[in-house]
Amino acid sequence: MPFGLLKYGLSRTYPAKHHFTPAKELKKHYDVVIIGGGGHGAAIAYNLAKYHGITNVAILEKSYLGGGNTARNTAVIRSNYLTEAGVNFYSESVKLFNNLSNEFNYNVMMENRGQLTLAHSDAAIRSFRWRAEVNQHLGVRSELVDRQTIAELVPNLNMSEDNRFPIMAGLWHADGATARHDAVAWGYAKGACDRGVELHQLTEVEDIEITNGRVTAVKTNRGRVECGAVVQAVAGASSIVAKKAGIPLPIHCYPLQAMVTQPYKPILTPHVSSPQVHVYVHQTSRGEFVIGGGSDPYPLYNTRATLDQRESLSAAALELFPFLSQARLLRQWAGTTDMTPDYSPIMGLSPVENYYLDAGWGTWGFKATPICGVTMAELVATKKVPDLIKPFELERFYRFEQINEAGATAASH
Amino acid sequence: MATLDPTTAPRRSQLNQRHVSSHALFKELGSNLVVSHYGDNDSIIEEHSQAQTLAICDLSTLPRIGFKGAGAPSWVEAQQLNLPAMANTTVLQGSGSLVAKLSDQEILVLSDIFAQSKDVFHLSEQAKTDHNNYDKQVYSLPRGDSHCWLAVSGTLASEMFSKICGVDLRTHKFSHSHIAQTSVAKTNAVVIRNDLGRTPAFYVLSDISGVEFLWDCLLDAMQEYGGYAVGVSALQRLTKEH
Amino acid sequence: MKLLTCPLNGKRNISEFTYGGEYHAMPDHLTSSPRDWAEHVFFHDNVAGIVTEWWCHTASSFWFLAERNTITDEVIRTFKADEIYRQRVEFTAVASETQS
Amino acid sequence: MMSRLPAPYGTLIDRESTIEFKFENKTISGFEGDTIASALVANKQWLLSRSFKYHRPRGPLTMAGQDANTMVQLPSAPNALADKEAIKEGMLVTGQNYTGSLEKDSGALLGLFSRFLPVGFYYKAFFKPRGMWEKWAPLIRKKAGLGIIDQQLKSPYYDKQYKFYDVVIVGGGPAGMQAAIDVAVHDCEVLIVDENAILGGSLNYARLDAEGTRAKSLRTELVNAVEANSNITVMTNAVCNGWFADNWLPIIRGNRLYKVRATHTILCTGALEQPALFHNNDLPGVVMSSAAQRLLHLYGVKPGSAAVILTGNNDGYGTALDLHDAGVKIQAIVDLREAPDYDDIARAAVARGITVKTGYAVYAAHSSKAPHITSVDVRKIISQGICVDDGEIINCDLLCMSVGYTPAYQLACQAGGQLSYDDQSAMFTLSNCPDTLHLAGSVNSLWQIESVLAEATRTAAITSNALGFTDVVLGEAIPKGNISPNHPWPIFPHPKGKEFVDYDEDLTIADIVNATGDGYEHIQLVKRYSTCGMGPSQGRHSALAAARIVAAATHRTVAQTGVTTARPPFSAEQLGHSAGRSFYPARRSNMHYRHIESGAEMLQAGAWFRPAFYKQDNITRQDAINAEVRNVRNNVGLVDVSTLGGLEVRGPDAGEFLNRFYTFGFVKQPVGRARYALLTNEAGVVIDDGVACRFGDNHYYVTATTGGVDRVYQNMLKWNAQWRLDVDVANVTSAYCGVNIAGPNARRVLETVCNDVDLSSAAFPYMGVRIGSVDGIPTRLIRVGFVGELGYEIHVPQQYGEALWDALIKAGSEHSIKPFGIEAQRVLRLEKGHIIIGQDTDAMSNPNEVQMNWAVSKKKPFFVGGRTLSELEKKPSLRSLVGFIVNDMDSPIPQESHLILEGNQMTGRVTSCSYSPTLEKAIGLAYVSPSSAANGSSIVIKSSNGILVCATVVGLPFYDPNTARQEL
Repeated sequence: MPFGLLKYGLSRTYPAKHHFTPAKELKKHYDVVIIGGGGHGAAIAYNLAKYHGITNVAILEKSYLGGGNTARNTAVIRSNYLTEAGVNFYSESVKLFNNLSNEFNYNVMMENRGQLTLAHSDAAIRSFRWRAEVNQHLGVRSELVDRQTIAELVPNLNMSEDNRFPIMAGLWHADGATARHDAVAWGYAKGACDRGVELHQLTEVEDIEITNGRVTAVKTNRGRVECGAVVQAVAGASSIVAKKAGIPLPIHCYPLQAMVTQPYKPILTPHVSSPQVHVYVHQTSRGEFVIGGGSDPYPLYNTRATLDQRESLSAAALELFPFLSQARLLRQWAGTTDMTPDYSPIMGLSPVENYYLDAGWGTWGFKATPICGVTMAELVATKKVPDLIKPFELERFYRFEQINEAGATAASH
Repeated sequence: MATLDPTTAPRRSQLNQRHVSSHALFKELGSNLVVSHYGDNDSIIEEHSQAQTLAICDLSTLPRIGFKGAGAPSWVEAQQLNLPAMANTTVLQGSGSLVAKLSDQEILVLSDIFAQSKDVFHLSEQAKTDHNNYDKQVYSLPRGDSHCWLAVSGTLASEMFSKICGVDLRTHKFSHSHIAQTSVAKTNAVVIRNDLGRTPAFYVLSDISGVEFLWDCLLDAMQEYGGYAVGVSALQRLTKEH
Repeated sequence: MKLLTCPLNGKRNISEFTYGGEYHAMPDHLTSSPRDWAEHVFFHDNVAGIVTEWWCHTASSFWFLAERNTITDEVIRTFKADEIYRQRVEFTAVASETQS
Repeated sequence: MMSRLPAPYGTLIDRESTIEFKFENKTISGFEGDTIASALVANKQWLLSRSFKYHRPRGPLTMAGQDANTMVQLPSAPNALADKEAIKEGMLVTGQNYTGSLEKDSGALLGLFSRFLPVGFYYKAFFKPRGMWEKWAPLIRKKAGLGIIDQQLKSPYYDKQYKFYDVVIVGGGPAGMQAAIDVAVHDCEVLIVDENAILGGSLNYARLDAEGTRAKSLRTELVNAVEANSNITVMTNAVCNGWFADNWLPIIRGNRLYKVRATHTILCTGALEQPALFHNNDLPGVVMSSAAQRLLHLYGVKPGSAAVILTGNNDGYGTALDLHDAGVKIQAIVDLREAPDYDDIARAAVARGITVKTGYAVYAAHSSKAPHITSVDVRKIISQGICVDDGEIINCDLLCMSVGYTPAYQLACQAGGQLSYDDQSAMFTLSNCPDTLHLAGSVNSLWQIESVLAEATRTAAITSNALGFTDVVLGEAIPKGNISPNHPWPIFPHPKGKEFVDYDEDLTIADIVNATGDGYEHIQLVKRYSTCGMGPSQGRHSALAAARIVAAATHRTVAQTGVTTARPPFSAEQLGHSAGRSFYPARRSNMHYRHIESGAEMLQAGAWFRPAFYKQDNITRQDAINAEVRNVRNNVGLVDVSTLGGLEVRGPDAGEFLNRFYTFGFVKQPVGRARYALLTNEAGVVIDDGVACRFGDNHYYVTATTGGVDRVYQNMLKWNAQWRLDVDVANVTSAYCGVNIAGPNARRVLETVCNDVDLSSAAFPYMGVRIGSVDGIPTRLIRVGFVGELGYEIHVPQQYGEALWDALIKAGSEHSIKPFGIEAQRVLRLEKGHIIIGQDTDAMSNPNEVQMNWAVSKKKPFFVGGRTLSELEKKPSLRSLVGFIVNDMDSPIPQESHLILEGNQMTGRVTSCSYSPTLEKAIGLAYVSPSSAANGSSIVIKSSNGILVCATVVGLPFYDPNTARQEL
């Protein structure tokens, strides 16, 4: 039995230590204020404290730690993107993920189960080959596989030629993985708090003060706080917060729904997705099947679930795995995604001095958490934009340049 | 009745393959071949009574035409046709043809199911001469080819529709001569309540290229009520009942 | 599922409609600054609250506008486009600098 | 043998018809109307399954299908609820989640280590040293999950149906029936939905009076009134599984999902009885009071011979009376209340001389011969949750818990209702429901039958007013009784733990406390960290206790602590229900079956089916395609282009409209001519193309890509809703079937069937368009075609398609006409250097990059995308689409999407590539860096397996550069 169990099981005085900042008053001044206590915010704080010695940092979270999209995403980790910028960025993230548990001394339950994306048309095969070629060239394990290989990877997948959309090929991404999403946020927050960062939950930023183009303070429901720099990491509310700083964003917020079945004995190892029928399916380590797909058809700041989405996700899932028809749906939920015109994030400098953006996370935010922490912290600490995130700057849209990521994201979170 | 071969006719319903394989016998209405009934001649009686409870019939080869544009309503009226007052309603013409108003600027004209009315023919001829120049804001629409024309008849028709259409088509909520432009089995469709004699009936006009899919969906939906495909002869009999 | 009232076809399930994006007036395509034009092309107000937006009733291809609350998803009203677009839009001749 | 009580016990069972089934290979016999659980309990088989984490033995808890303890395995339906699933003859049932046998589960050893498995232990263990987790994860996974999915299952037939009602009432208990009766006096359609087999709700098993007669008589009265009213429809065995916007209600019955639209919804969903927390509160034989009453009254099952009642209210006394009446010995009523405020029922129980111990708690339950309760340890309560050190052991084989309720809040919360804790009544209450959603009965915290009925009547009046039937002036809301059935603290920690807060997840009091101790204080964090409430019963029986414990542990009131969100569905539903029939429309050309007859292999383009190529005996796919290509080049070929989009653009402003919409100029386009039309979006990205055929001054017929036309059409309408031009746009894609007849013999073939159009090159030149007829069929003739030969596109009304095909094949027979498919067309197009939108362009391509500036007019006042393009022109272009020829014929032919490399830098990719049977070379299109875009530049392609292939950039087209052949 692992040491950890003995230690905690036998410990008389439980718990060993509080993981996070206990409730306390806000200070008058912080060197860095991070708006948003999700995975990204916590990761940025962690990196500031651990690698840049910046510990006078406050994470301001309007609700509870990791309660936004960190809690709602379906925990898919992958780097099989389409552009050089995207692939380099996400593959760094995957590398960091692999060492996260030991970095934290906290198990985030990373599992490398691989990801299979299905092609049902020539067009899909072409775009998958494109991704595979780019990925391989950049050292990411990703390949176009034929029906036979698919049948070996997922023996219970419905490969019938009579399907309305027969499976023609697939994109196999061996680096594809999953982790306990909450644990990632908790691990970063715990590590940050251990190093003096303050996590303030139920603390909402109501206004942002700018003097001569430079951010100087934030007003919260718990009082005013002066700050040297601000990072906003509030996927799902990016436009709302940025607006307080007078910054317009090329973002539209759409709900993204997902659902989960009751737990069953494990029968599916990799993550399987089909952009054609708009669904992805994987089985968690608890045995539940997580089913997700495309975003809602219209923008909304609301995490209600719809029957429509439940119906189409179920129908699509059964196209791939007909035998799941008697599996029981347990829970359906939604998150709010920042959709950008080029399916890529918006990171780095903003028109306001010392105000940094970590936004536009669409459906690809969780998998970027570790690398966001590293790069955004470096930016805040050095005021130099790391090469890895240079392509994602807001300014690209003013140059009428986009990142060619469309197609690498649809229904394959 | 002489057996007519649909595979040599100039205009062919996309469903002919299915009709032929279910032993359809065709008859000529105007210049068009339509399924008279399936199997042997006795089946007409059986199909007639089936049509009173629940049946589907392919009328796609029968004449129909549409007109669009600000000038369309007045022009159609100028052709001696009565227009419905409200959008999404129909008016039955003396000739037997049916005039449907899909919007303030869009008209659809369906032949009667005996193809006796010549309205559609006259309208299309007149349209050719009147506005080949399109300066009177009347634009003809080739509804005879863009849309299939299916009839679903019988007392159980609306119950069947409630399995594949989200609009409340129950007879006491969706009365005779009303139109719903909506979605049937995830396919865009114009659904027209047009009773045949005493029997409640609906016309479904939908993208003609998807008619095989829609046909199969309707048959699947009517299975539990014992509904099936009948020929036009059965429907023609319905119109004689008052 | 939500109901949406189409000015032509009446109350229908929202799945019968296609969302057509935020309504906002196009800046002058000749005189507006590149930054303003970029914001017109790529940016969104993305308001949390009441927005005016385009919707199309798919089956009848009828475009109209709706005022909707993006927090509660409540539709305040729907109306025909000619309430805003009253007459024919003209575009002035090309100014010399964009001729190239 | 069966322990059944005589009628009137057992309302649901038919003693005349016996049903036999197997549980764990033992033959069990029950009656028609029995659930698996009731039949098993009748046969003294309480143990049904093993728990999720510690494999604890578990039996029925609620008998209402609301808990996970009764989840059993059916051959093709795992996690079936034994207390909901009706028995069927020969049914095979087994327990779940055990290794070895259900009775002796070796997995249960985990329980012994439970003290070593504290809350959140996964986060604290298994990962050191680095790489350990990879070894642990699979082992842990093996233990995960409950039921076993039958991977061979052929999905049954599920379908859906829409329904419409003025009022839908969820729950057919006293409140539901009363509300229905009162609303239905008006002329409206009312639906009552109830998940049970019969109407009545609690009236079917609860005790309303000392005599035990009121419930039955009231039920009969209400049911008769409901059945007598033709405005009321009743659906039993039907569960309303969620609430969605605008009263959109999914109701499941059998294999059908009803999607019901209600104008108003009245929730009469009742309340869920809650467990007490003490050591071993999960032993089989420990049940909710209501479960014991259900067993008695619904199934005629005597749940035990000696019972102890643990109660915190008067309802427990009713249960005692019921059991006593049924001949069960009541060992004791253990009442948590120091000084209970008795009602008639309680007094009646006392009057019967039943031992009552007030101010006492059941501190622990024990089982000598596992796995069933054999005794309880009853102790005097000192203070909240604390008992004296030694207690009295009372033997029993049944323990009924009656310590409080939680409203069945799920639907109300999904509708936006607020669930908040009232510290005074120690109960969750609902508020802030939407205007069209109403509550009545115990879901609204009313407990006395009189007030329940009165409130139902009042709610009915509110609804009738809202529907415009009445204008009743409403009096005061019905006061909630001052006696709450909820005991504030039925929670008794034990040094040995095992006081289960969450049965599904095997979580004890310590787990919840420790979660807060770790710093996870927000109720949502407690849930996520401990997994409390995440199991199959979704917190139905844990939310209340968890909230109380977290509140105490974090020194907050329960009200401040709050609860977690209730998500749909209400009860776990089969995926088949929400999936239903699958509707994926398929589109076919009128010539479809001609292709099939000619051996076409079909491919899908969006919803369309198109011939990829025509199979030929004993030659390969590639050879067949090449043969099709050669036949077009040398003789004549025929391809079905019906899927091509077609748009009629008509009216005085037709030309102006196209000028604004497409990049090219169309106003001056001569009548009788076609012109290429390129479409960009506002970002300047190429999104579609086609040809605009001008048939009259005010009439253009514009083609669009198969996949793009619907979007193009919608965009056209949207733009003109703003421009208000005098033009009409109609999508006639399906109205026309089309073929392209191409090849040196094309004219000869056409001449034989078309005699009303002068086909001579002079009279009908390349890019000309004509109206005419082919074999008597009215046609639109367009002299285009992207294959680079003399060719005509022939568009005819859809239903003439097959006839046209037949006529041309016949006419072409002596000119060696052969059909060709998409694959050959792609090669032919490529040889001619024509790009395919979507294949040679991507989400970023602008006209300049794809060398299409010639199709962009600079002289127009405005066109969509124009301003952005002029901005892009100010910047250096980043890439160019060029044609290339592979240098060495022996090197592998690159595939589409293979990369272009400069050194190790990716500078582009191949978008189209193929062997050209005509040029006998491998040719293609590729994006390359502007620096290597010039003709003659050499490029390097990283082809399959990393083999580098050298190619040379050449001008387009590859074939017939001066287009002599197509202008023949």
